[in-house]
Amino acid sequence: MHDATYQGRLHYLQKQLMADYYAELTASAEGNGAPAAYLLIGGNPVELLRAFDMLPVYPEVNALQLAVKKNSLGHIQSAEDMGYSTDNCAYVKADIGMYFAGRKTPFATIPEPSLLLCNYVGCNVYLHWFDHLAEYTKKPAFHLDVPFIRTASGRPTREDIDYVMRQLHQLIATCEEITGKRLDEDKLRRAIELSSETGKLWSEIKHLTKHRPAPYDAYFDSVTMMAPLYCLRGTEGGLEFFREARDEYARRAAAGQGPLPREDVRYVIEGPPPWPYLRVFRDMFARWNAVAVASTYSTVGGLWEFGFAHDPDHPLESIAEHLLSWNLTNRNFLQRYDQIERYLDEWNAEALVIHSVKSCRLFSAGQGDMREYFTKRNIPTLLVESDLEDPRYFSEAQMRTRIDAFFESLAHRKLTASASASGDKA
Amino acid sequence: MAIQSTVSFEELIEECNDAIATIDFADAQAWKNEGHTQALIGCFPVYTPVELFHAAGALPVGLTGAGNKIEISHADSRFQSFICSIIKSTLELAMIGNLDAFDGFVFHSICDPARNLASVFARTMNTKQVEYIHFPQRIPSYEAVVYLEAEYRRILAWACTLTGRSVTDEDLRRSIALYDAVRSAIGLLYDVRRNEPHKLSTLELYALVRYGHVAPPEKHLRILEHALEYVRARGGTPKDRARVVVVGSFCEQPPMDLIASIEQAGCYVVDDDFLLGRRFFTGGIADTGNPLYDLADAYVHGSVDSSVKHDLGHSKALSLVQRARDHRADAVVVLTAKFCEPALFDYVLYRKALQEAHMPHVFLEFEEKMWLFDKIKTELETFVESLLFS
Amino acid sequence: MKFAAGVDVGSTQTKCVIVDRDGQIVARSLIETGAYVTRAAERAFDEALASSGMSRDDVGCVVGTGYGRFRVTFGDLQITEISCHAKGACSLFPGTRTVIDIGGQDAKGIKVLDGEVLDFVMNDKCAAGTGRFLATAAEALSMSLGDIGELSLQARNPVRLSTVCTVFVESDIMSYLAQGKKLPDILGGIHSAIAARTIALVRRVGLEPEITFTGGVSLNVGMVHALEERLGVPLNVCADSHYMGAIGAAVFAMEHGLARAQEA
Amino acid sequence: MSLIVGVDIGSRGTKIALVDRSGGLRGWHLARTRPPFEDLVENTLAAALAEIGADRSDVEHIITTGFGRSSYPGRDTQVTDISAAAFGAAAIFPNTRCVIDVGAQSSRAVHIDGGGRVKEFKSNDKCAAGAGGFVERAARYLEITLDDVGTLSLAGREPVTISSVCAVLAESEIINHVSQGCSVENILRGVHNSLAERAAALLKRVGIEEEITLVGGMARQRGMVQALVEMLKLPVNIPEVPETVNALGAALLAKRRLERAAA
Ligand SMILES: Nc1ncnc2c1ncn2[C@@H]1O[C@H](COP(=O)(O)OP(=O)(O)O)[C@@H](O)[C@H]1O
Ligand SMILES: Nc1ncnc2c1ncn2[C@@H]1O[C@H](COP(=O)(O)OP(=O)(O)O)[C@@H](O)[C@H]1O
Ligand code: SF4
Ligand code: SF4
Ligand code: SF4
Repeated sequence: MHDATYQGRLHYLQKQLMADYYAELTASAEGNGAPAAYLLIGGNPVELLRAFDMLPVYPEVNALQLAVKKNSLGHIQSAEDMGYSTDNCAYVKADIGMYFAGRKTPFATIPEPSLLLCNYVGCNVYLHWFDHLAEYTKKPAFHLDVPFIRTASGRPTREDIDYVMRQLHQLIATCEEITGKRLDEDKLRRAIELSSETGKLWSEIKHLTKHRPAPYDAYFDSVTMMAPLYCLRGTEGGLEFFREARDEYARRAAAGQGPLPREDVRYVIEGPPPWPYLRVFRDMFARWNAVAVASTYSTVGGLWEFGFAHDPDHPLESIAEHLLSWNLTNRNFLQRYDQIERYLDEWNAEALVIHSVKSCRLFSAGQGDMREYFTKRNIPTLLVESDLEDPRYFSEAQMRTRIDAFFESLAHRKLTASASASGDKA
Repeated sequence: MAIQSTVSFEELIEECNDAIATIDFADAQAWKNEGHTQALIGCFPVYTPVELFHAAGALPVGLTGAGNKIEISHADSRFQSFICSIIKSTLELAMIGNLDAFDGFVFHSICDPARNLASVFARTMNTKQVEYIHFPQRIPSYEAVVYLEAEYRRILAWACTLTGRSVTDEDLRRSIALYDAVRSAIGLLYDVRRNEPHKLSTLELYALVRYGHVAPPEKHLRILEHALEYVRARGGTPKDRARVVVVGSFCEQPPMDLIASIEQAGCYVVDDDFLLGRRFFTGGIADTGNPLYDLADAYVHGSVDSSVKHDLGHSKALSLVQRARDHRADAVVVLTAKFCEPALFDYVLYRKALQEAHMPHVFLEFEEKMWLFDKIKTELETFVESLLFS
Repeated sequence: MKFAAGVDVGSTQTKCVIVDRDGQIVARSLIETGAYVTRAAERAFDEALASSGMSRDDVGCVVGTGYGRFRVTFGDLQITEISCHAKGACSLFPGTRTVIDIGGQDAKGIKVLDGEVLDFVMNDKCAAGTGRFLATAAEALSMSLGDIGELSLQARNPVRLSTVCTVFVESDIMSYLAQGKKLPDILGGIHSAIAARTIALVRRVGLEPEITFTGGVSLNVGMVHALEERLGVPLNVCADSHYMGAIGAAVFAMEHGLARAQEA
Repeated sequence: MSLIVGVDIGSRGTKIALVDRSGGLRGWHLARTRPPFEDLVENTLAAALAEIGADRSDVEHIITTGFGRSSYPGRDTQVTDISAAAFGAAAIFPNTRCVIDVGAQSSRAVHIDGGGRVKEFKSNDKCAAGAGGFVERAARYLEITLDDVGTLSLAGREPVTISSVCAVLAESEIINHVSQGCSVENILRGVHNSLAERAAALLKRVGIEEEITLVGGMARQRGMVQALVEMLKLPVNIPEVPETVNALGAALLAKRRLERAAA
């Protein structure tokens, strides 16, 4: 087995950018920075905050960082001591535990919020999370209610759009009140322009994995790009990063370089990663030279690869559109099946891996049905369970057995298929 | 059920119990076959606008899980072990054919599993007749009412396609008035519980309310009115028991035996949120000339608290404390369905508020499919022992 | 190469099987795994060799499987128990479409065709409803594993178990005994609860006949009966069902050894 | 002699405590729980009485507790084991505010007020390895007696980690540790640490307040006590016969009730 290190140039660039971002958070926490607005990843309307020079803080990003840094369990447990259940989403528990532990993390001090913007995009837990933060912080909170996609057309209704637009105007008024500034329309337009460019680059990057071999892993490497996509979208620095990323991966694609020495299996993966064991998990796939060519998780904050881009001429409308339809979390479960099907077809993948996480019912509730759906369509499908934040739910040996068995059978099937195709000499 | 004055209260309750024990919905089917209604619409718990369906000529039937009456053997391959029971039992009922007589189903944005269930249900049952209501969470606000009115209009149109009818404002007003009457009768029964709990046991009340999930509202109303007469005439004096408010069971329902054991442990349940679905308005529904608007407004501005409704300006925890005080309760029992995230989240804030208010409380988890109650009974008994300690 | 061996290091028991070129079993051994996994694998292998008077040199290729497969240090290859049970089941019962394997700590369902795994499921991080559960139940009743299966066949009104959690089976049994329930009925309840759970699990891969029942629990007649009753079809079971993982591993080992020889 | 009998029918052991009218503990007896419960209680009671030279006619009142509390028809009253543990612990250590009861299959933490009244409590979930049965199996597996577990564990300087919440799967972890050459001492200390951690977690959920008393059979294991003390960074009271505390508490509760009723 080769020793995979996976660390490319881009990873270091990302680390730098994120370190700068975290320095901003710490500065804000220490009272020398921009006012912080907490918001959620699902369809995040970060551009609006940029127009007010507010610093976006994503509790989800902080929570996952805690998990990656193996720092989540203590916070989860102290939240459980407060009465949170083992069955509550562990992102919330880690965040609240961290909040009461003084908001200090190995990567930044998280500032108190000046605004709690709950963009309720699909996930119901969001509402509870921000209700609780509002109760603990006593800071102004805003529930931005985004109707779920539920119609046969798969599109929001006229009334849905009106409803969200009305709320965006109210949100602007709230931000004006908090920052004491009027909305600067030019700034908003500029942020939307930057977002639009970033989104287009991100979409290009995603289509690059259609190459064989894929130039990067659309799960394990995509997550590296996701933090900048949320934390830095709408800034020059963010855009620059995505330009670099596109160039680098385009170069690799042209040179026929992939993330692993060989690409034996192309698969699509559904569900968030097990952050506390990301590296171990990655190795389990690398061992089989299996590369993810597409992932649903990388579309929670926005789904750009199917044609969406923010429109600088209609800033608010395009924010509403992004919130309502162009992200994974606000789309219904069957739309997710369609999304996966497109990946399987257009990205030429041969298998589906479902990583079912206990914390996140938005993602996982019903994945058994998804498994059944794709199995019936003769797509080899593997379902494995663990968690995205709580290290107690990761059982390495069991996980390994399942993944090994899955790729074993896949390899065996290919072997017999090619043997019978070549007339079976044995 | 024809109600004659000769029917005793016990028989009345027994009939309710028989009706709600069904997991094959035979009564509802018969009601449809006899031509009393054009369609059966299955309603997943909490906040269903039943008035719309009734006005459209359909019978809204509550999908309240299957208790411990079936073995889940298909649905748990679709939903994982950490998903609450009602999600699986509802799907199981569908997969084994017990919901075949239904013409449509409606789910709501109450939680993530319920939301995904709507999709899985539609796919598994191969039916397009699954609707989903997104209940607004920007509460209270005018735009939420406007939005919800439109949502109700959409849902009403769907119901009309199922029944082949068209609906006038007058139809809607009639249905609203009917359900309002049902709700106010239920409210009066709850008043009896609060003021003279010895006259009506929690299980009796539960049966009377739940009957409305499987029976037409016209029938339900008659039963409730009869029950009220009986109950008011009952004698006796209250026993020395702990008065408790039970919260947390608004969606998945605890087994009846468990509800009974709360009383057996020595409590009077003076208020609860069982079966919240059909009694979620705090008052009657106004008539401003636009019934859909009125219904939407009643949800946004005049509906009771639950773990699946969010209003930043209003603390559910503080109002729980207030409610307990208003009911002269000695304690609060937080009784939540296992894996029910909304209820589990709320518990944390309840706990904090109850502690600060020095209101004793106990937290218990159940599953509808339980049938051994050793642990939970021990916990309940201990709690009551501690309440009655001195 | 004349012989190949499979060593299945299970959580409870370690099994070794040696096959000849026709896939016929020429030796088998079974020992408790215990704490020293590598040693258990070695011992199982040595016992199998000894029982047929062979030496290690007679065996051209060894495949390790089971949860301790990476500890079979003398093995040429490791293959998961899922692939091996499928392979073994298809080699003994070529018509097999579904494999149900209940071992000491887990239960699996495998959908197969001609020895090829098409799909599989395993229970997750929970020993409920496995061989261990039955062992604990037997222990609580001071009975042997064989007897509980036999006795369960006499159940008239099997009890309904609240959980098949291995940790709590003991107190559940006590509760039922305290309620005056009959032993066969309690055992019947236990077996039927595990059967229900297993079938619900295996249904995820489909339950197409023929169904082959493998793993240590397939030796339990009560389990076989309970599964057959619920499935309404007979199961393929034989005296070697317990060795299925090792058999599959040995067959793989033979294929692998032969292929290697051809390449060379 | 007028005796009040506390009977604790636990999932593994049945314990009897005999208390006289002044509240003094006159005798106690332990037996392995085995149905039928009626015979079990009668026999254990007879043995307890015989030990102190009393007979059945001295028995004034029988109160049951434990999971089998409703299964003995001869009882006069019953009380849950949580209430009984709280009251018993408070009787022995009057300044007790928190009680941890770790039995064979269950563990629970109780927060009480000055009078032994339960304020808040929490039991382990169904799915947990936080109880003594797990230690018993580990001991059997490691081929040592239960009596030695505590001392051996005390000597464990580099405890292993046991992370599984399931007792059965935790056993596999133990097997793993053995095979990696870890010493029995370190493994047992690891087991105790994991039990103590779970007990401490329960305790945190009901709110920690001094003094803390550990009751139930696990309190006999010194390694467990040590692990708990280290985990909590607080001293822990240990009753002399920890497994009889619930029986004693039940008897004392009954006595108190009788006195109240008489008053
Ligand atoms: N003779 C027997 N009769 C009934 N059950 C048995 C017998 N022998 C073993 N078992 C069961 O089989 C289980 C071990 O199965 P096995 O497939 O070897 O598991 P693993 O591979 O996990 O070690 C034991 O837990 C026991 O319950
Ligand atoms: N003499 C002893 N030495 C060490 N540990 C013991 C001893 N006796 C009992 N234990 C431990 O205590 C547990 C039983 O505790 P107990 O309180 O009697 O349980 P229960 O009330 O649930 O039956 C056993 O599982 C064992 O681990
Ligand atoms: S439930 Fe899922 S989407 Fe929601 S907060 Fe938790 S991890 Fe995020
Ligand atoms: S019981 Fe709770 S989690 Fe389950 S469907 Fe109802 S609200 Fe959702
Ligand atoms: S304790 Fe019981 S339910 Fe929990 S994982 Fe272990 S066997 Fe399963």
